[in-house]
Amino acid sequence: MINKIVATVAEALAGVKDGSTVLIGGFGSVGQPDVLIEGLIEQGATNLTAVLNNAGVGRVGVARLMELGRVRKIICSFPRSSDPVVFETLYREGKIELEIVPQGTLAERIRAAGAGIPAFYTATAAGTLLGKDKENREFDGRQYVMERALKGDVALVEAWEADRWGNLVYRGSGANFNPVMAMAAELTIAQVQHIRELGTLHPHMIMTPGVYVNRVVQVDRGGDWLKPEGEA
Amino acid sequence: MINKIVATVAEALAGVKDGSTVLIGGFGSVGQPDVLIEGLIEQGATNLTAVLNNAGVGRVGVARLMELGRVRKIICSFPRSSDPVVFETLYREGKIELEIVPQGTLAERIRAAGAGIPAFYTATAAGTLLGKDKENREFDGRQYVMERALKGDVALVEAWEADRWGNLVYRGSGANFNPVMAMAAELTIAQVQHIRELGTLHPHMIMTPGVYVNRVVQVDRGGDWLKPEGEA
Amino acid sequence: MKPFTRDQMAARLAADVPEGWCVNLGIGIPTMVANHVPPEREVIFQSENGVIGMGPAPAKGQEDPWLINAGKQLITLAKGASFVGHADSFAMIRGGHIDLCVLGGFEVAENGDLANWATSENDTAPAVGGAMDLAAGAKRLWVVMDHTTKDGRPKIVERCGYPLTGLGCVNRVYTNLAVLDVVPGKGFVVRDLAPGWSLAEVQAKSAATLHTN
Amino acid sequence: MKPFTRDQMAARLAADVPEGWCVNLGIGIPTMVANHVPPEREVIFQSENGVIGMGPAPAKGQEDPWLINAGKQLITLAKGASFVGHADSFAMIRGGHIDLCVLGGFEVAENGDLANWATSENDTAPAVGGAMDLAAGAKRLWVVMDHTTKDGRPKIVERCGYPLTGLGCVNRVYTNLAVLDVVPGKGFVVRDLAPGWSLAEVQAKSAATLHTN
Repeated sequence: MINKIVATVAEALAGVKDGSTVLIGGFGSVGQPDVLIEGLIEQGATNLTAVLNNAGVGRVGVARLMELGRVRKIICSFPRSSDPVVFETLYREGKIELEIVPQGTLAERIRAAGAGIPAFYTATAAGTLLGKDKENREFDGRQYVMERALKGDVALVEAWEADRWGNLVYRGSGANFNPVMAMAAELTIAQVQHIRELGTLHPHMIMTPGVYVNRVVQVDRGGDWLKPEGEA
Repeated sequence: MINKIVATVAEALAGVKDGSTVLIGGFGSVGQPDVLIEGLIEQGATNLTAVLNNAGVGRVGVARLMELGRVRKIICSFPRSSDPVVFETLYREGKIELEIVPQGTLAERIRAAGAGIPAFYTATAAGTLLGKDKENREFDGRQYVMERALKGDVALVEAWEADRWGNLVYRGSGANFNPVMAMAAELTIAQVQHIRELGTLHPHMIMTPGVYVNRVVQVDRGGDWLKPEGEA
Repeated sequence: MKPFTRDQMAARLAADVPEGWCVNLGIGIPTMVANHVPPEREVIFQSENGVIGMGPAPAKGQEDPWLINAGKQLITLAKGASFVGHADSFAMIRGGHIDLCVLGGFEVAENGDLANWATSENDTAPAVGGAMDLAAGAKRLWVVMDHTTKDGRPKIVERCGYPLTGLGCVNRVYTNLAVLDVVPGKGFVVRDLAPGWSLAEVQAKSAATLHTN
Repeated sequence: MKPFTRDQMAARLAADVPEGWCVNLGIGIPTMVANHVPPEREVIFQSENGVIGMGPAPAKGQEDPWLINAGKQLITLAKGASFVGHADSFAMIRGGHIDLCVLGGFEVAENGDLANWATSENDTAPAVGGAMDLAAGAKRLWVVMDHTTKDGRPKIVERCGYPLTGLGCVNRVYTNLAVLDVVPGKGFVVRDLAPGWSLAEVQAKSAATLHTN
């Protein structure tokens, strides 16, 4: 019997190696695998490259991971946030490397890794600072830059529901980076609010087929996060 | 009020120009916009480039369009079918041009057109006849070919449900080429079995947002095609 | 003689958005544009994080923590809304399916160049977000911004001094003093001036020629 | 002394598919593999047209015309099935997420090259379908085919004569006479022979050396 459900967060994160590239889903607080990030802090892997949209807020989650000196490099589109104190301090002190990637290019580079596409061209960043050290090429009279696939060793994703095959259903705006990140890592770990019986998730609602998922752990984020969909 | 629903198939196909590249959804008989293809036959546009997976079956639909001499070129992955008589005759007589594209490359080239990506690399067809006239390039020790985006002037797609915004919900294996084709044409026309009130389609079931759709026409394909989902 | 307020700038821009457009609004004044589109005029608001069809802000007590926009504000869904993931959302943006994107700006140049993400080449950790994707991908880009910086330096310029967000991408600028079209091969063309302002006065606050048709 | 039947070849291959794999089956004998995986061993069958998790063929009268596989046969869904569009389906294939692909073949070479789509460079309208994507993308490619053509010409060869589907992509071949691993740098290594067949007999029907470990 296929069963990707593991009992604990520690089990979910077992084996993450030092030096890993870790893709971290979520946009703002929605779709963010916060419990898995805490688990990664516990787990201990270091010298990580973190790939996510922001660079952490306050002193918790990814910011805490950085503050503990466990992140060598961050690849993101928007290193600012409501409270980017940890990242900004480390960056000023030269203790963390930063690669800024336009948000759509970031998503597409990750998708490319998942889809077996080593490189593609985009007009995004052509003629700008972020495009100048890249291969530039003209197609049909317009300038494009070549972007490379961005693959993870590990992906941490969040979803609303899962089954034992690892099929994932997202809620609200919670998909965001999660589906492409789930595709693009050697080891994809999902934290979910609900485990459902196999066959009860609607085949057209499953945005991430279980084929992309290695481990699922159920978490209770509590509070508003647990209200049924559509109920404010 | 946004209202993309048109009353007749003729209205749906109005303005398709001679020389157009027409993307035609469907895989096998499922998700095939058969009524729109009949409408295109009526409509009269000629000198067309048809992009679809097969090259027509029997003497109806796309095969009929070809038999009438309206298709200059066909771009497909699988020009064979259970009854490819029309295509094979025209091809033997040099009356139709053929571009064979591997099926996944075909889907990805169409997606690229919809996604603003002028070109990408894939290992598919590297080292084969279908890759030899293309730009070849090595990434990380593996050979890839560069493939260009494939854009349509018109896309004919099929879906199970739509609303007046043009949001589309597919049924069963009916999505196939339809979602990417809907993204990749100047004029996207959908034939659907059911029109639903705006707001009644589930936001996570809508695989093609109406943003990609220009016109929707309701058709009755009759018979088994109309049984509710899940009822065999 | 008073310049437009932020709210008035947003309202002025909103008046030019026709029914049926799919519109992406940046953070700040651009977000306020949605409040000024009358509900009977259907406009589809798209957000980079994969929401297509945002409704008005939620009433107090009706917030759903799973529904946010690209500015991380809580939102509601309009009837007809749908969700996609980030790759599909930016496919929509990059592929030219957004009829209009509205962004803020540091500078707009008469060749349509936009600078809105970094204030120097050595900016420590500038935050680009989705601005470059939107600038390169949207069918139309309208910028809404004050006509000058707080210390009076013109933001309407011949060539941008700050690092670019996109090349030749701006079609129109809504400032607190004027509405300017960016016409290829010509430059800024005045569509509108704020009530009580003369062309000469607005020109004096600009570092590029303002044409009148 | 009888070679394996088509059904026996499919069964022989099915015995080697472990629980949990995601498997794509080509048209013909490969499709028959599914019938030989016992229901208690969960294997996820993927089809290029976007079905992930196919069940057995539908019972008479229970056919759903909206559910077909890549061979255009009517199918059922397994519990846990999901649907994606063609681009996402081939992203899954191209991206290396299919544990095993099973295809038919015209020729397999000792360097792992596969020819299975065209019989000459001048083939009129050869039909490639998804074969090249599967050959390039699947984690493992097993070929199931007769050991020789109907007129006795070997299909196990040193180098393919027909146009290639993919380079160095085949990991194993199941024929009606043998099961052969394709080992990089070495060539064909015999895993199994059909009952009653000797290595010498099978070698005589092959145009490449068969190694025994």
